[in-house]
Amino acid sequence: MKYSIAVYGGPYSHQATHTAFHFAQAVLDKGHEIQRVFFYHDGIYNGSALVAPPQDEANLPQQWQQLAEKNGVELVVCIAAAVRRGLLDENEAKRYSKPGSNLEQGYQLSGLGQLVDAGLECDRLVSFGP
Amino acid sequence: MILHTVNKSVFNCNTLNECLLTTARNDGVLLLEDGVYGALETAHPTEIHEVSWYVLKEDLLARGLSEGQCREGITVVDYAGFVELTEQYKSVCSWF
Amino acid sequence: MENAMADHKQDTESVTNNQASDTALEKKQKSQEHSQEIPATDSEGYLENLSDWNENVAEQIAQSEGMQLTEAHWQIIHLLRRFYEEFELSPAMRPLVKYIGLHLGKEQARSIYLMQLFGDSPAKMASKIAGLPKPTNCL
Amino acid sequence: MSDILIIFRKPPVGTSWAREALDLALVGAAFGQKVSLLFMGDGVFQLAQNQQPDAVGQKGTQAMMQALSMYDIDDIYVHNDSLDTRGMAADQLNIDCQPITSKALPGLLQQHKQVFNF
Repeated sequence: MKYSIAVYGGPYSHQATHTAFHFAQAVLDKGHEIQRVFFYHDGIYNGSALVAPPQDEANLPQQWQQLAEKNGVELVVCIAAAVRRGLLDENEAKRYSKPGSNLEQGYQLSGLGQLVDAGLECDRLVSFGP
Repeated sequence: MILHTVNKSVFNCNTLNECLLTTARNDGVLLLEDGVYGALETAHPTEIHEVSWYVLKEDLLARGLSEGQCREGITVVDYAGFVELTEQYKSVCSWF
Repeated sequence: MENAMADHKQDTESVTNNQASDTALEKKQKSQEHSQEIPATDSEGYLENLSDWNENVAEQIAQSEGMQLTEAHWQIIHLLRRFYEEFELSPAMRPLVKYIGLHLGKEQARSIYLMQLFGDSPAKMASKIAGLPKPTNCL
Repeated sequence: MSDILIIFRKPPVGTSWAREALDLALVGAAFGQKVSLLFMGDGVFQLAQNQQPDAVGQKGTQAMMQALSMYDIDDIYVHNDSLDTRGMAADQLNIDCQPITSKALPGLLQQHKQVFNF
């Protein structure tokens, strides 16, 4: 089956991201496909390249990145939710004349339509909220 | 045939009860994260419709709870079981 | 990375300084001359301060997009501003068309008509010229 | 069977949920999907009249909600028990809604392919 996952909780403030990640791994272990992980609300902080957790804690942005790379999963961050909260790719940083961009590699900013699309195109869309 | 997930403690929050307002007879309710406290014997969610109950094992363990403390009739599932539930039910609705 | 950020910071600082010196006196001169300069926009041409908008500014934005505004354009532009006043959002194509149908008429309430006036993405382009925020919930 | 049901369960001002759920509704509709809305729990407070979010420096969603019909979002339900317990009347809301009973809620969810719940 084809899955997509939506993450609305911020990493390091809520378990939602951990739960979503473990669920994603279990989905892949079962031989299913994950088309897209969509980050919305505070979930967008998963896409920050500037996340720097202590060495003995999980680095969630990196874990998503590795999972995505290995399994061909799209990591899509809602552009409106992200820009508001200070998560920018190079284009948006330029557009708003900001001093730097901070979107982690492997993630892309895109519209909320990608969440709607995931709900329609996939057999299952599973959301994890804070 | 909807699988509802609930991640809030029933002792603190009305989320589980709101969820149960919307469940149909053949729906399932999976308690996860802080929602697992709703599986305790002393938890009394207002059960309007009969549903199948599940609780996520990893979240029980993380909170120092055991299967033995759970109400009768609740099925304990691990993450692989969670995925199987999402296969069986037609869609998933998350309550948080 | 640090250096790049520091450089960039200087750039933005100097931009801010320019803007600061742009104020008061110059603004006065500009309004007297009906200046041809567009007020500050982002890199896509949307106004940074929505209150900078007036019909002159609209003409200028349109010109910089290679467009000459006609009465037909103005009808849509004014209606868009009314939409924004009413709903506090920049519309997508379908709601814009519906709104036009309600307030202007069936002839204008067609996406083809809007594309003839404003090009391939009429809702976006017309919003830009009408001085509305960039639609955040774009597809 | 409609495509998308969005459930609004959070109050209007304290968090960004009301705004972000509404954004999803508008985008879904702009995408050509048939979108229905359900207000229940504290979400019914989003329907209160005379909200003045600018008093706390926020933009609010009242004006945007008036645009729902422009986006062809016409199936808007409000859970009547949630209104009752919060002392609100169905005929004094900021948009037109169809009251729905607790008994009818399960059927409403089953009628939609995808339920988003905020």
